[in-house]
Amino acid sequence: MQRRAAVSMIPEQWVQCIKCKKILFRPDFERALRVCTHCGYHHRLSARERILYTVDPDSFRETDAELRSADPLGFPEYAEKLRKGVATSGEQEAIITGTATLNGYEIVIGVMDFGFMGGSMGSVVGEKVTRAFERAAERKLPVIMFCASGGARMQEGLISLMQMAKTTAAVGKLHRTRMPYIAVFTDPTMAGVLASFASLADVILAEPGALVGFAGQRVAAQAGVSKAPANFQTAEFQYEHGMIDLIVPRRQIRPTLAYLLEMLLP
Amino acid sequence: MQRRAAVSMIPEQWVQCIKCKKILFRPDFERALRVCTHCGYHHRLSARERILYTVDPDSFRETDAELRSADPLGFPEYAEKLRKGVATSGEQEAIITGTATLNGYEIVIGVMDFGFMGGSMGSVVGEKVTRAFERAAERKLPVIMFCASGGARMQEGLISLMQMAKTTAAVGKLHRTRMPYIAVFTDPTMAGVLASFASLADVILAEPGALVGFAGQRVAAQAGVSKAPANFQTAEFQYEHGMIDLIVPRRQIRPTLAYLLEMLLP
Amino acid sequence: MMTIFEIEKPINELESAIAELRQLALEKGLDRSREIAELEAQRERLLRQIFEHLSAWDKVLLARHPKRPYALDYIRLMCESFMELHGDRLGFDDPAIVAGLGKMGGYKLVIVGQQKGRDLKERQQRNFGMAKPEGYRKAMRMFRLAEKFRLPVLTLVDTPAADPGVESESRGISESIAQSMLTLFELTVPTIAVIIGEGGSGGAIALAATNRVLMLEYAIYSVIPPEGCAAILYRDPNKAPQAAEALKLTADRALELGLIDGIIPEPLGAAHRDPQTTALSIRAAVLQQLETLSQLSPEELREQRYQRFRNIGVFQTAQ
Amino acid sequence: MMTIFEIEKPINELESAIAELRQLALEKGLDRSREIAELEAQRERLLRQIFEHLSAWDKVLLARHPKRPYALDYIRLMCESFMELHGDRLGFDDPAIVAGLGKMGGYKLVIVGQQKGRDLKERQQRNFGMAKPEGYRKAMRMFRLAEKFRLPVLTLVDTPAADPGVESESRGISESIAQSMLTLFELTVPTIAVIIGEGGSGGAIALAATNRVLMLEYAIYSVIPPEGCAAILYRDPNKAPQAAEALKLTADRALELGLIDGIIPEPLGAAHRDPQTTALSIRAAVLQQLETLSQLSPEELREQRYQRFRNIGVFQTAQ
Ligand SMILES: [Zn+2]
Ligand SMILES: [Zn+2]
Repeated sequence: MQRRAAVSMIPEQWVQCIKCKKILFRPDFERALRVCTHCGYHHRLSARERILYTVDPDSFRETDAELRSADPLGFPEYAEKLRKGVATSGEQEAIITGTATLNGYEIVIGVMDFGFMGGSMGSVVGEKVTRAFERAAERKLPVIMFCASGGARMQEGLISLMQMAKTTAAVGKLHRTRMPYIAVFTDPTMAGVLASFASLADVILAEPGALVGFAGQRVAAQAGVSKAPANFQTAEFQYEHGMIDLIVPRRQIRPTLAYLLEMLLP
Repeated sequence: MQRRAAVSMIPEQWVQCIKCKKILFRPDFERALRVCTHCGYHHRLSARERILYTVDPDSFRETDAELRSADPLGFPEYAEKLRKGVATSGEQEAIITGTATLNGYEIVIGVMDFGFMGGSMGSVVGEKVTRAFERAAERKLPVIMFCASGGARMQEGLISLMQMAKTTAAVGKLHRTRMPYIAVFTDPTMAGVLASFASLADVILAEPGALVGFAGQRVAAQAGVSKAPANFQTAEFQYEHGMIDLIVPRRQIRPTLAYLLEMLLP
Repeated sequence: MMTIFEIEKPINELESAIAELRQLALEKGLDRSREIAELEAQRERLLRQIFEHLSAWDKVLLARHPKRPYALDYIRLMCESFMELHGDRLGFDDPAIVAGLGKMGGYKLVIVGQQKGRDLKERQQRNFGMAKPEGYRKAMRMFRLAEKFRLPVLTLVDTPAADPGVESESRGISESIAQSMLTLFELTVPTIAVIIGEGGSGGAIALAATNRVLMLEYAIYSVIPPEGCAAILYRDPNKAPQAAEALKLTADRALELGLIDGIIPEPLGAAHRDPQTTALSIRAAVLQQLETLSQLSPEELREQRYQRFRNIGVFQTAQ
Repeated sequence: MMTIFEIEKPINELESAIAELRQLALEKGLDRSREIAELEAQRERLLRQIFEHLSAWDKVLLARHPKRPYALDYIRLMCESFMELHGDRLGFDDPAIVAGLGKMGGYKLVIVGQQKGRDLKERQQRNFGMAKPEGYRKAMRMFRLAEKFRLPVLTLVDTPAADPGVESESRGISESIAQSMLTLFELTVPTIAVIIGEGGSGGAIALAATNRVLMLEYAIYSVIPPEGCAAILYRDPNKAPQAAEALKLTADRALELGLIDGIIPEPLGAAHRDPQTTALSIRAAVLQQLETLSQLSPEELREQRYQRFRNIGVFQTAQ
């Protein structure tokens, strides 16, 4: 999957929308937070961009940045894929976690990066998510999670499946402190991540058009998902089916989160 | 609605099944607990018969038998209907409550009588149900409720609607004691009773073929319930739709209750 | 049966006349203020005259008036802010029930309301305010949210009935109503229900098992629609006006019977003639109750609610 | 890819020969016991030979063997009594998950199992053991029942995956899996999962967030079906055997990695050759774990469960 608009043939100051294919003036595009100024398509953001657009300036303090994936199964091509993930995303893993303030509210935040191995959840993602919830529970802070993931990380086998249970348990720990947990589903939020900590938020927001679903398209196709509606596995489909509170254009995500924090914090 | 098989033209020792119209030998019919020995149709029972068939011999002690309906709204024909209810059912109200043992287990039991104003729930039914749950909560006893009702008692207006909330609250009181509450839906279990204490049981049994549903047939018809399946608003329909644990032939109700009490009591 | 339009006809005619005069005065630059004032006085006299002697049936018609403000109208008018949240997290989002987080007079609230539609399309989309099981399950999700974050709950009740269709039956409409009441009873935060229009039977009480139950002056609250009652009682649905009287479904009767905790007055001519004033009256009444309820501890709130309903019922004791 | 039938072919042939000889001996009254004993010894040698060197893929085939006992088979064989309960109380009853109350060795249990079908019709009815959201919601209802009545929970896991269809997606299959795990984590009664056949990804772990996780010797437990993994890894679903190896989805590998708490041995030739013995082995293993877990307090049980999963993960720390 192409991560974001970037077509090398056109000069630096221009960028092509991957949806409507229109050529956009890059400064406009960036000012619109990478939302197509023509068709409204929400291009994927890197985790760092997302943090930049979300929290108060200079408030972000990264935590657990030192965690690195091992290759516990000696799985074919895993080591190579990890190296490639680092190279293409500039990150060490598929999630960045930390503390920050948002409109002055102290929060624990996690932002997944689809550019790192499709945002897949292995041991490091599971551990960082778990520590984020544990830290928030201990310090009585709210949690905001931006999800972007294809699911569990196959290359760690059953260990990565277990991260679903581990992160779920950590959410439970936060729930008992009565601190709010807000999730934002961005493109894509799938499978093992959707079926664990992502779906357990008190309030769930989603960006327009984000892919949100359980089974990958290959599996869904095999299962004869032919009578599927046109918007199957989009944020809009999940919203219609009661799984998402609000679909929020990127520009409105920050004020929406601020309002929810104000309402839900004691 | 005809309450039970009784056709005056045929001699005393014979009785006609209201479903298949076969003539049955009364002693056989009674031995089968008023289940048609030919087609299996479960004829309605009076509350006294039900108690007789359910609890240990001579163990039933009635409670709150002294409660009588008033006519708080001065509602047309209500006083007369009450008198008629007493005359036709032989009971003072649409429910009998008390304590008993079932297979040795001490229980609080309530049995509704459809023969008294269609088993409708007014102030007295609401009060007796509430006292039954409160008594069980206080004495840490399980509750078994046999439901048979057309719904709330229109003749007490809003007061009878309030009995839905009142009995629901009483169930909540029992729930907190962790004592089991088992409901048995008999023909019919409808509307205001189904939409309050009846549906809140830990385990729900139903007799085969019992009418079980929310809206009376008149309302359902007005709402254009035309594409309804053949078994709409039967125990079987509700079972298919996850609202009933088990459909239990009358003969098996007692052993089923005994097993459940054994499993759920500490 | 008289329709609400017949009752309001003379008033509406006067109002048209006033509007015409005003338009005329504006266009021609003439001073018609005396004439206008006179017509307005006449309008007010007429309104007072009609509204002093409303029958139960008149109030049924007012409660169902197509111009009557609905839940979202009041929410917009009385809250400083409101964010609607969606979904029962079980596969559905019922447009017949709206729910969300709102601020009102310094309180942060969870608000759950039954919502009818204004035009034909919205009316159908919102199923005429008849909630399905998923509506009550969305409400329950919000009640639990309120409990978790210690927010008081305000419900706005306005429904002819819970949806009686096959779909609702198949997803457990009865269970959802019972569970909704039970969930409300388990809460340890203040809860207030306001019947703003039709309080239709189980569909209404599902959201009204609260610490306080208030009614707008011309709202109704009934165990059965008067038409249904008439069909049973008189074998004639057209005798609904008599049935309405017998059912004592108006706010004043409910208060006399001790079933509600207060009546919120409506402006002269009913809520639809002045939604703004009505909203402010609701706001004031709710804030007052919130202030009282905020004095109670979580356990006291639950106990007060239990006792409130426990004590409802009129019966005799035989010797 | 070799099928399970090819692996078992020589054994099946020997078993037919033995059966034929027995029949012959019976019919003709001849003593063929020496011959039979010889063939039986041969059969056992062959079984030992084959089952000593099973590949990961062989175990996948055994876990999916059409004759492998299913949840209800084991429940019948190992419980003194069992009463199935039905329904999620939200509109559905999923036949892919069976649940109820059972007695086993002095314990009263809530048992929840994934159930495949034996013949074509039952297989379709039970959706090949692929639960829909309502299946997990029925399971959750039973978990809450277990908590309320302080009954230990036993889950029997056997599913290729949670149902991936449109219907399941529209009713929140992901949410139901997440909630099922969360519900299990919140329990304060002992919980034990036994993977009896296929432990298929999210569909399996939804029922396996338990204090103890045991696997039958030839059960598998995997984050992805080997075919799916091969399609991604080798762009060739036929390389599933290699993928099965790489995924380390067998019981012995899972135990080595510290992901499960024990392996329940199967009879020679796998569970389907002797369901009775297998059931008794499961029973013994579960009872042993129940005895240990019963020593823990409610809070300790929840904490042990938390720590059990909390500590799973293999990673490094950069300087
Ligand atoms: Zn575009
Ligand atoms: Zn018959």
